[in-house]
Amino acid sequence: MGEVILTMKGIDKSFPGVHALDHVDLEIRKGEVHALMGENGAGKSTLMKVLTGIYSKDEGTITYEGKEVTFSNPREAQAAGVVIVHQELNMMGHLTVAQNIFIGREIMSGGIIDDKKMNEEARKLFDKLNIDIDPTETMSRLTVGKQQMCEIAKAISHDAKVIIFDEPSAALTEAEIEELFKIIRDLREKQLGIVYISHRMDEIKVITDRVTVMRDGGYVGTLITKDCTKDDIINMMVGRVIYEDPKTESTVPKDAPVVLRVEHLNAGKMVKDVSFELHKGEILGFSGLMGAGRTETARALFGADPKESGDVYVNGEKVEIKTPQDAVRCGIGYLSEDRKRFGIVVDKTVAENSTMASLERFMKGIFINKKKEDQVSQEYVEALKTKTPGVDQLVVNLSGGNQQKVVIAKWLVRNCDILIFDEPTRGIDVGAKSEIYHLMNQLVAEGKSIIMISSEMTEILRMSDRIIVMCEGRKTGELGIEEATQERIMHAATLRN
Amino acid sequence: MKKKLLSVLLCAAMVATMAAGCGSKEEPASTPAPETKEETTEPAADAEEEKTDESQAAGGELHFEIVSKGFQHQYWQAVLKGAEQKAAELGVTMDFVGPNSESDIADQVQMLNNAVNKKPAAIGLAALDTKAALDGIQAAMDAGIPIVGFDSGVPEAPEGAVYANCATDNYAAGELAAEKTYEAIKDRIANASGTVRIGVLSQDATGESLISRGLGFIDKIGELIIADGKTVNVVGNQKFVDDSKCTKTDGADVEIEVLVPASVDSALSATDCQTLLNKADTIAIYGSNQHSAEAMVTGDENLGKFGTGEGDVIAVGFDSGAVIKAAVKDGTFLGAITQAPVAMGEAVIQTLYDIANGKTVSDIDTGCQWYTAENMEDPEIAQNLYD
Amino acid sequence: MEKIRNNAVVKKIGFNRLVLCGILLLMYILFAILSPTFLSYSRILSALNYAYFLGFLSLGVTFVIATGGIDFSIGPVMFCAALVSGQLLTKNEWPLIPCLVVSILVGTLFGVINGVLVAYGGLPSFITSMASMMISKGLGSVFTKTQSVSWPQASEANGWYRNLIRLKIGGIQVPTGLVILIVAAIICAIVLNKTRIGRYILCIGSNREAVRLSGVNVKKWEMLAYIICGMLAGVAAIFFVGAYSTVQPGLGDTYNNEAIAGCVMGGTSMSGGLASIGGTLIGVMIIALLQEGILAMGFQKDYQYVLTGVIVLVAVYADIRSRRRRN
Amino acid sequence: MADNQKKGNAFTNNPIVKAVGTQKIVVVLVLIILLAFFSAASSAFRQYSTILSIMDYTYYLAFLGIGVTFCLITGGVDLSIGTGLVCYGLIGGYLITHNNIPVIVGILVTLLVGVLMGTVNGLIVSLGGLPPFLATLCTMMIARGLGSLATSGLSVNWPPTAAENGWARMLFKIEVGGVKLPIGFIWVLLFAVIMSIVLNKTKPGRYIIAIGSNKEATRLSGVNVVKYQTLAYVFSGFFTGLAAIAYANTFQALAPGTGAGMELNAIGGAIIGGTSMSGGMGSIAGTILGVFIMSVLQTGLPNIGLQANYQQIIIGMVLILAVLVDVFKNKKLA
Repeated sequence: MGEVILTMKGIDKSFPGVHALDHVDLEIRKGEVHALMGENGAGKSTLMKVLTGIYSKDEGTITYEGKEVTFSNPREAQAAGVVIVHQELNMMGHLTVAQNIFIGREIMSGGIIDDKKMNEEARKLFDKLNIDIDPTETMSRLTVGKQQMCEIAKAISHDAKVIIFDEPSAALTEAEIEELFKIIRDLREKQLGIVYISHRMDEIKVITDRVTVMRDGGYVGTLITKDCTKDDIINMMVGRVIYEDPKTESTVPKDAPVVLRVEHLNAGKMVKDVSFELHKGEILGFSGLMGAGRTETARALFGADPKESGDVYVNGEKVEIKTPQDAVRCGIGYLSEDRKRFGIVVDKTVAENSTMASLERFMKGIFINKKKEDQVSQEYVEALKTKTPGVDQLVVNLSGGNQQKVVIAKWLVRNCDILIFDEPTRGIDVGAKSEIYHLMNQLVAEGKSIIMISSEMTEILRMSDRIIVMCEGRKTGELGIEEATQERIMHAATLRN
Repeated sequence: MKKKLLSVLLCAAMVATMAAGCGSKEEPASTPAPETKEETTEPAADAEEEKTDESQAAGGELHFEIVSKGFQHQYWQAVLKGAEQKAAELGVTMDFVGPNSESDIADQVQMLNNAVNKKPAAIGLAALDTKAALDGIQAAMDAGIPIVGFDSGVPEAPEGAVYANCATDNYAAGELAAEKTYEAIKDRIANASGTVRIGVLSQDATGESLISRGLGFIDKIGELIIADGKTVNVVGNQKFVDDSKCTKTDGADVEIEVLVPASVDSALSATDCQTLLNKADTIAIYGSNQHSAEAMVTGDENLGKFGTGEGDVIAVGFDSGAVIKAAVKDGTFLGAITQAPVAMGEAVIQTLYDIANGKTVSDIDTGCQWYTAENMEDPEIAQNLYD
Repeated sequence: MEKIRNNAVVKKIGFNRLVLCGILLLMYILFAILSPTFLSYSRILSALNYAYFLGFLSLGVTFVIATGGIDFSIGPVMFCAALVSGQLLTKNEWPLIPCLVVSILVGTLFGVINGVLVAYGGLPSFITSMASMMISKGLGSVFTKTQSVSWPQASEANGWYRNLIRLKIGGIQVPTGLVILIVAAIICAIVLNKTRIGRYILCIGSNREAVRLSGVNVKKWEMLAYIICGMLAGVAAIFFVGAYSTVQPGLGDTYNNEAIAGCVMGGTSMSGGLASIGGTLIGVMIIALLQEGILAMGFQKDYQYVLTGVIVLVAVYADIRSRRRRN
Repeated sequence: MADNQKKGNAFTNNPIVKAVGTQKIVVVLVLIILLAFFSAASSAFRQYSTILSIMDYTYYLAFLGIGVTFCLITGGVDLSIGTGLVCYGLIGGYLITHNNIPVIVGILVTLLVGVLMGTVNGLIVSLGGLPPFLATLCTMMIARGLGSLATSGLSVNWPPTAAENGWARMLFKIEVGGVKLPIGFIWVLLFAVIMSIVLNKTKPGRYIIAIGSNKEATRLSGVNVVKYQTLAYVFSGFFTGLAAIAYANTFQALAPGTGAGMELNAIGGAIIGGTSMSGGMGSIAGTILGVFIMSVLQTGLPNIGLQANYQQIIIGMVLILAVLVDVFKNKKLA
């Protein structure tokens, strides 16, 4: 570890209604890999966006190479040598790999872009990094993993002094992660400062030198990686111990009837021959890496995306699900991973959202029976302990956890017996999380059945009665909770053929 | 919320600035407050007020409202010029308005209503469509405001509303064009071995003056051809086919083809002209207004078939303007019909003035003339040709 | 300011709408000051003539805009409906009532075409409706053989439909059209706010995908919005000929813009999900008054095109700004 | 990886087809079929002058098409080009005929007004964040009004060939030994080549494609997206100005209050040529081909005896068809 190259001190940032960053400190040295950890919504990405000039800070100072700086846009940050590899892929699908890598700094010859030279340069870059990608290929044709590698290559090609990796491994396979680590170690050798954001504790131990932990927008502390244990980090991230121990055995009776059977489901590139069963009163966990095809499986099952083949049986009866309408008619409800886009109608009220899926029950002639609507919504607000001033409140004004409860209420009002929870606690604060867990347990106790897709290993191990693991669109493992361990799940999640 | 409010205020401010601009513009033009009596918005009072015609009570200065058909063609500029000259001469004021194009009937109706509401001494009207204007005409009658029709006049207007018309007889103008055309193609029709074709280009099939010009031409030329023992058929635009009076025969010696574009677009009309010229049997084309005649000039540029010589296609236009004048002069066009816009403008104002002074007036046919390369320099004709 | 805003009555009516009403009044006073002849009953009637058909167009397009779409075909469709039914009335001598029904049906037909293409075909609404604008122009023209059609006057046989617009009672012109327009607006407001159609239309405009994943047949409801819009364009046709008698083929596109302008001025958000029928109505009145005022001052109609364009730009910009601030 | 590349059939994998693009080949085939059909159906169509007619149409539509292609590639659209063409042509022409300025100055003014209006469009869209179709709809109305106001409602004729200042018309058509030559096509080709290079080989073009593909990513890559998005509309404005000059010098007369509808022909042509309504994809060559189809239709339909009103219906349907194909294509890609 060398001298300090970058210091962020007392960074403060507020968005309307949210105090996103509360006087956060961060220090990066040359030749170190610095992990930035925290729960979802802890403010890691926001902090990095402030650093690279995507957001402006309200308070605080950034010192880079001994001088105080404020980057007002990513371009300035890049020019100074601070680059970021984003969590969401940032590519122009219509352009080629080389064109993507050199976007914003094309190689010119006589006023004309020299694509040939750019292809050569890109190839050289890939050779250096030992990546096998054709620079002339159109970006959208690459797999997610390769696209991610292009992103990294692009960042490196910027002559960077500080590189920020925002959850780079989420979409990568084991082998690709190994490659990535090789690259990162290489960069560390070259005395670059590296910020590495990840949720994977194992990676943190393997690759990083120091860890800075954030919680709820605030700075918690910085540790030397090799001197601390996983538990230390977890404790700092969580603050209070609210994680209960993993479930040790299934609560589902052996003879519980099968409420949902899926056979040989195929849909697009991401769902290949997936079969599974769901029992009454069961929480079936779906684990896997990002891009493993879990959400796609759920959406195809729900009729949100077209499927090519596969049979679905609900309560033993074969059903034809082509649209979400069909699914809802069969008593299946889907809580999307992306609430704002697929779950709630944000600028409508709690009541309007709650009755969305079952409005025909609230009709009086051709008119909506507002009284009944409000009354039923109120019942569910109370039952789910949704924190809202009233059912007339616009959903946009609720917190993430309460929005999630409104979505759950929507399906409960509809009387759905099979619920698909896709990342139910993403973007929800820690306290609300356990409430949602509690709620899920309560639901299965009442005889509902739940499919839970989650990327958080602890969540999977804590909630599921049975776990299905997917990799690249295939089901690669099925484990009872009794036999499940992080390692076994991880192994299945990276099982490729 | 605040932004919304702001935006709305902004709109209001815009309206205000515009209105203010208008106010300052109008001031020097009209004498202050011609209306001395109190105005109310009470309907009952209003109805009563309409009965008493006090429009020229104060000051004694006369004000006329002229509702034309728009300014798209130079023709209307010439009418305006004539009207302005006369108004200055007589010491009266006038507002000369017109819709954006000759198809905007609803706009013209609004303008007429508006003119009536201004309570002028009299109104000059060139109705795009009489039926659409009937309400306004009725309102003018109720308010005791005399109307004088011009250009194509106000045909079929209710009894007593229109005091006089200063109009071109468009049907007769069409007939004149037909006579002159026929003179040039008579021999060719007589000697033709197969079917020959006469094209008619009309800007639209909705305006009454254009319909009259077209029909006058078709009817007359049909009549002349039949008189010489040949048969005629009319094809193309349904309106003209249905309304033309000449006897139609299938597979006739002479086919009259009428084309109307989908919108007022020179490109479309030029294409229509080319379509006609591309047919080997076409011997003459008639364009019934400035737009169509100009499109003929443009359309012919690719083919060069117009002319007055042997084997050339005879071209006959309507109205003037630099393009058409040049075409007539260099012999591309056999000739064209011109109306007398300046005289018409003058006549309208004169008639309005006479009515306001209690004189009896009668219809004036402002007439039309046939002009060719030879006679277009004659002062009598030249005064009616404009650029 | 806040105090006024939180007043119960103000809240009930809506602050924006009150402001709009104020502007309407202000404009009227302004025009009255600048043009002394403006203060007459017949002027109001004349402005209302313009407001009727525009009002129906605007009401209809409000539904489409509420879904987050747009319909650029309403003006030409209105003309097409008036042409087809007018042709049947005057040339084929159909009785009046069936002709009025035909007018509404023609409008509805185009609504169905737009709705199917947008909701089921997944086409962008603006380009689809522009294409159907061309088709409706052509169709009206083909049906009437490119002629204009004049509907009968009040005094003629079959002329009673004009009483829908104004009725002469004891020498006074009563603007019955205004009554009908307001009744129609109330019905529209009920449909938009109190029924399933309206609920789903608004929610689709807000977040189409979330509604679809709730098991709602979004395509059906989205299509319905276009059908309502087309139907009201058919009704607008009746009110257009009631005021102006004559329709001619190949026109009508300028009315699209004015109808949409009325809508966005009234507070309907172009990005969908937020619509106000009352606001639309006032917006339309403002446009109608503006048009009357511009004519009264002896300006060319062109000023109105420019002004309407600027008004829409400003209104949409304000909407976007307020949305951006909220998120 | 095996599925690294999407598999195509034998036809689409043919190197020539790949290089030119499937859609363009289909368009060329359609074009040939159309020409063959019209030639067979109408003897009048089989004449040299038909080529001239088609070219007359192609000039202004091609310029409009080239400009609007840039807007479409950014994922936007420019609806103001139709009335804009008339507006700019009116202003330039009015100055020439009424204020007696030299024609070259009139041409420059026309282009300048176009660029100005394009800049306004671009800024409203890029800075104001308004949906492009709405913003340009407003400017479409504004242009319509302005054109009319600038000439006080008068229609304008650009100088005829015979006039001493009628040289501008010879830019598009000259007579050599009694044969009229559509030399305007040279200009179209020239600008098409230049803009093709701009689109594919220069930074502005590259960034315009990138913006249409993923605006946020482009922004995060440090590209000044406001500038380049605006530029697309400036291009559109400039080419509308060129189109105005082409129109005025082939058809001479411009009438205020007209022009609405031309944009649909141009946009339709661009989409037929393979430019996507959803952005990120498009080619100038495709647009030129697509525009060709439009002008062949416009010239051919009257020749087979179809009245103008039917033409409108057909063009409307062609437009819907083109967009349907585009939507279908994008679905397949996704």
